[in-house]
Amino acid sequence: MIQPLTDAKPYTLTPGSNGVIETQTLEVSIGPQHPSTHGVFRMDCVLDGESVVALKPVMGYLHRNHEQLAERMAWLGSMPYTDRLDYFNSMTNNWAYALAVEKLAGIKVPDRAEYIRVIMAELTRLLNHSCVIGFMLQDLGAWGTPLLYAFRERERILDLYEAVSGSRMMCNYMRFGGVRVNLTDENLATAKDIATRFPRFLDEFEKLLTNNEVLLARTQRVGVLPKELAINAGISGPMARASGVDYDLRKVDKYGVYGRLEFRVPLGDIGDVYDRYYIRVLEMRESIKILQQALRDIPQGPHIAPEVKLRNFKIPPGDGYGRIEGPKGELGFYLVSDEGGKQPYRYHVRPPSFINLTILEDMCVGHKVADVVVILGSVDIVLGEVDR
Amino acid sequence: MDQVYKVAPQLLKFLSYLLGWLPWIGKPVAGFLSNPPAWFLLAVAIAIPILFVVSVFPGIFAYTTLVERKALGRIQNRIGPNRVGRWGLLQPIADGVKLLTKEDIVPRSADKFVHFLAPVIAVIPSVLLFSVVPVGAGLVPVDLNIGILFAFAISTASVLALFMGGWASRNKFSLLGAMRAVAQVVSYEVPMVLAAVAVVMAAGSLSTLAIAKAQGGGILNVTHWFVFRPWGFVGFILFTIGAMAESARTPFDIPEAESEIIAGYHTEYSGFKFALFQLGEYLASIAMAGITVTMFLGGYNGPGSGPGILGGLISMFWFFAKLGGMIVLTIWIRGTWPRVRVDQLMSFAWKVLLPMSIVNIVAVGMWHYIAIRPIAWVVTTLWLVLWFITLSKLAASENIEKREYRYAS
Amino acid sequence: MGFIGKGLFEGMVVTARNFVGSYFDKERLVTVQYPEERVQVPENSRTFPFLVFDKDSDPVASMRCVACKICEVECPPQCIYIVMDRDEKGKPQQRPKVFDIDISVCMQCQICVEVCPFDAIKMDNNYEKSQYGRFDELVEHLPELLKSNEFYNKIKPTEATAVDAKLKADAEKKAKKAAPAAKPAATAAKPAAPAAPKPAPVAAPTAKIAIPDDAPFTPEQRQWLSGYLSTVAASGVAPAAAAPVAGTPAAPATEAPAGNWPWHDPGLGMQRRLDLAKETPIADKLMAAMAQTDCHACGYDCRGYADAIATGAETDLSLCLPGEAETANMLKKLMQEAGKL
Amino acid sequence: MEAIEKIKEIAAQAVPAAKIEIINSTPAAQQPALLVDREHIYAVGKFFKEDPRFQMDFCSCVTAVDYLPKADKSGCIEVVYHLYSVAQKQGPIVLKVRAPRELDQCRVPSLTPLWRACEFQEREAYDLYGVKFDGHPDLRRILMWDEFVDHPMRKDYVPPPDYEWEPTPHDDTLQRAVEEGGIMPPTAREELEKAKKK
Repeated sequence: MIQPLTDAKPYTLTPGSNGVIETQTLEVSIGPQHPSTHGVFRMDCVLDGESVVALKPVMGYLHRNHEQLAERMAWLGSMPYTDRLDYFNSMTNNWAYALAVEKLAGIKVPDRAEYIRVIMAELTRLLNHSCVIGFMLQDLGAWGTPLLYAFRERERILDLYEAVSGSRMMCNYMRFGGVRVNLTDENLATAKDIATRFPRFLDEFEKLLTNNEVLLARTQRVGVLPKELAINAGISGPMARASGVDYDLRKVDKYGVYGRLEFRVPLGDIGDVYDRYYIRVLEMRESIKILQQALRDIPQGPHIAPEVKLRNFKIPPGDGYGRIEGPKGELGFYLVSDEGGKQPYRYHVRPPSFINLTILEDMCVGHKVADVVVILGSVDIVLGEVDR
Repeated sequence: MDQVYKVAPQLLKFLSYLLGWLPWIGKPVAGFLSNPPAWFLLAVAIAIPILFVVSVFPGIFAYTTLVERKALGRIQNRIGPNRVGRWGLLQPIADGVKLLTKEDIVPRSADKFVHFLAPVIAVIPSVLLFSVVPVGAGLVPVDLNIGILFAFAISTASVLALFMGGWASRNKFSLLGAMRAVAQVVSYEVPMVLAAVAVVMAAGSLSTLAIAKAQGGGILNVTHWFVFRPWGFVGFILFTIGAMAESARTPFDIPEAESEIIAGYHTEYSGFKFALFQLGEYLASIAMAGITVTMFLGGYNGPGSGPGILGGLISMFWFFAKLGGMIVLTIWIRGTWPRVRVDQLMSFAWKVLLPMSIVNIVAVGMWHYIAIRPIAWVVTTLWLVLWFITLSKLAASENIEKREYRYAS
Repeated sequence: MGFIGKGLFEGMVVTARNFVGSYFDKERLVTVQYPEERVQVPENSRTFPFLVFDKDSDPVASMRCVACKICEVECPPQCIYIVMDRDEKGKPQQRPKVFDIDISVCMQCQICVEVCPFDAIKMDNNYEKSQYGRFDELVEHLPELLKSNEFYNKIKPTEATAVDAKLKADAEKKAKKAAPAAKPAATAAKPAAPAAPKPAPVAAPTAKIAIPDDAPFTPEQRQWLSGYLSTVAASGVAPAAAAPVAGTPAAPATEAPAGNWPWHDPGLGMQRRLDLAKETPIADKLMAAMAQTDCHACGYDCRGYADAIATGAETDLSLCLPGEAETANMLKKLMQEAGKL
Repeated sequence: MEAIEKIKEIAAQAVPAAKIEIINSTPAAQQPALLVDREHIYAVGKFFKEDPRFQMDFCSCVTAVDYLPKADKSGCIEVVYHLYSVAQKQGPIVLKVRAPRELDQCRVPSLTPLWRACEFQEREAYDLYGVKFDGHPDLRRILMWDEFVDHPMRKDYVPPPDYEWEPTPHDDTLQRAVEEGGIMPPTAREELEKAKKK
């Protein structure tokens, strides 16, 4: 029955326990089938209106027990599987695994191979960072334009990968003690061409993005990660450096020939999404410098240590941990060899994107649901690596 | 409609002349048409604009999607659709056939009736909007004397459909999208209407035809466009932003933000219902572009436009050219800018657009009362620029900071 | 920092430049219209493996694969399946009867190519392998896998030229090595001389046993005789008797100088080889138990593996892949007999 | 960084009750580890984190290794922590702690209160090895689904019957698919039946 207007009681809001209006929270499962979870990843979000109250990452949809697979085959057999960890950066994954095995077995890598590895790793960093920025902008709703520009440049790098290793993404290029195929002069010329061309692309990219007010408004002071938390939570890579953590394994461990190359490590101060974006741009500029030095200094010589056997490769019993600075962060392999030594007894990957997800909730709570996807995009995950 | 009413007998005569050649029924029909009764003439006069709106604008919609896909492709260094027909010209038809033949999925827990009704309702206000858009000199389906008011009233009604669709789907993402749509449309209505008030003040009428007429004359029928006035320029920008937000175009497409809430209110729609939503959305955005053209870009006015058949055709050309320009602008923006966040959208509407549109109304007042044009130019420009700087400083200080980066030693 | 919106307009300038550029600048429009246009794949490009054969006239007989199963073992996703060909008597034929590659499992890693000591398996660069079925259609069998050496030379000229040169050099080396061994064996050794480690056509190993070329036999008789001899040899029945029947110095083993291993012939049966190595030290006996393909599946050649076992450097007796369980069991037996196990 | 013996000494002084033992890595890797007993791993970890000489503020890698019992020694599950110092750019210090393999006794103290970095990695070790970390704030499965019962990375883990037929020609897979009633292609079924008849 409709009350006559004059008799209608004034509608009062019932205040909740803390004096504000009592509202219900909404539980939303973002993913595993969602356009911007970068694969099959799920976030169980509790929303108050549009604001995030709590968020739990749920993973494992792509879990294929990579580690156990590796424990069933010879040392070399895992090499092509590392390509599939982080399918964007197969070169650095290869390197991390090769480095760990070389560390355990005490293999000395020839100089030329080290330089080739540096070239490949820095190219990988270029393509990863540019594509990550593209993906992040995709999450921001830029309809793929920056992403496709990044893909356009990535094509050149992938073409080089194919010409060198035979495959565009699943390179399977590194071997224990070196690399599988030597670089020809033609390949080096292509790499040089990429190194000279890339800064131009970066300039255009930055013009499109860096000062864009919508991007600034969307990213600044969003998803702030304080420095102490970043260190404590084991965050590594560009994400940690955006928070001001001065920790770059290329400088700290000086693996490969990074000790001989000159480059700087850019650091952010606030640790928000914008810092993570811009640190990646700056890192790409440093990568180009490294690339140019490596291409200039690359010596002649063997591309693989001749004494390393391809088959029946054995490692004395024991364990060891080898790590490199992957584009996404510290990529490490913990390997245990037992008496036989023909295959890993234990093979563990320390995946940067998995551990970088630890503090996802801390970064997201209090922000809007639209920010969650951007923060996730700035973390830079690849589900092949998160789930293994 | 007056124009049509005048032309209709001639059209019918022409038709009867053609039909006269037919044997059997040709003669009596021709006789009827050449001397029609008043009711028939009225019916024809009503039917012609309806047919025009219903046939031309969906066609424009179909090819807008194609142009959008091609242009976005080129902006992104892709080719875009080019498989169906030469240059992909048959792509919209293929899309239509595809959407018609797709399975229509209704979620089990959805409110089926409302779920069905929502896409239908989404189209109606969008089509109604065209009734007050003058497409040529004197050519407007209905010359309402409150045309602008009618347009705002109708365009706001479209949000009802979005909310119905979002609510009836029983999907959390749909609901979020629907809530966003309501909030967005309601907030952007205010600065948009206020930006229109400036034009109404200058033109002295709420009729769209009168507003378009007021912008005629001058050199080549161009110089009197409102966009070439300080207040008109500001009003144009405000109104364009408002129109884009109202029709949920990037960067204000938050009700259907695909990276955040899947597809917003039409997450659970498929097949032809989905197509209807798209149709409604695009028609609304085209209609709002038409109203923008009418209010600020001189409407149908352009070199050579005027009364008469030829002038009318030229004026139609100008109108549709400007409409195309507005559509291309929205596509270009869509290809470039990221999406804003929902709270930023709100604060932008209330903190920047609303004050600016009020300032703009004051500027029109100044323009009106300062009789000497050069002084009016200087004063209004200064007034608007000062306010713009102040407001943008205020807005920027909240969100945007300049950063310096250091390098580890 | 200019006015608000400056960055937005700069961005629009960039996209406009790309829009226009996509019509005029080839660098900006990188799309390749696939079915009509194709990218020239680089020479190194790899997709799925295929098997190389040398002679167009007889692909099966001239294939380089000896069914040593190294690739099957090393293949990380286990997509290769090999069954060694055997004749009616169960004698290994040094070539696969079944060679299946499951291309739905294959991950194109090229490890099979790297580990193959015979340059028998190589990577194709054909990427159009889609099939309508999900199951058997995606398994490639021997006939589809066999591709000629010319094909290999066509798709990968640099790599194939190097491989051909290497094979030729190996063959010459083998021929040189074989030459002194052949001399004491006089005429009999001639058929054994063919240099390549590849198996000759089916009849070859049997004919190789004893019948000299100049023996006065008609072809039919020769065929029957060689069949008989091989049966005798394979079954191990009265090998000593068989040799005199040939009427010629058929037992070069006893006369062979040290360092020449008469049993080092993959065409011989296990029993025959062991008999040839009867009076020799344990290392030679062990060697005779191997499959004699020098495939390096164990990480050594046959001689090296035998020596390694004999000296105790290698304790794993199951490394001889082509010899399958037969060899492993025999090695174990021999080691037990020698009291080393 | 000092030699491992020195580090052990310092740690033993700081946590006198702890039983610390040095475990060597492969000769080339030179990453000897400190094996600490379960009761004192937390105290030792806290010491390394807070001591100004070490400042191990960065816990890089946490994992578990399953050692099956052998003739001469009993099996155990070993949890390995790799600690680095961001502040002093040194490391690693490898801490190891052992727990019995039996599921009900397989417990070690969690180091998540010291390093957030352990949160997901300890969850992973729990999920795949069944190590229960006492004091972990949110010990749930992370990679396997919640209803999964076993711990698949254990060396004695037996995978459940495989009902999924892969188009591999490996006959034992096919045989098993037949026995378990899995999906298989018609041709393969026919062939198998033929083979059985023979």
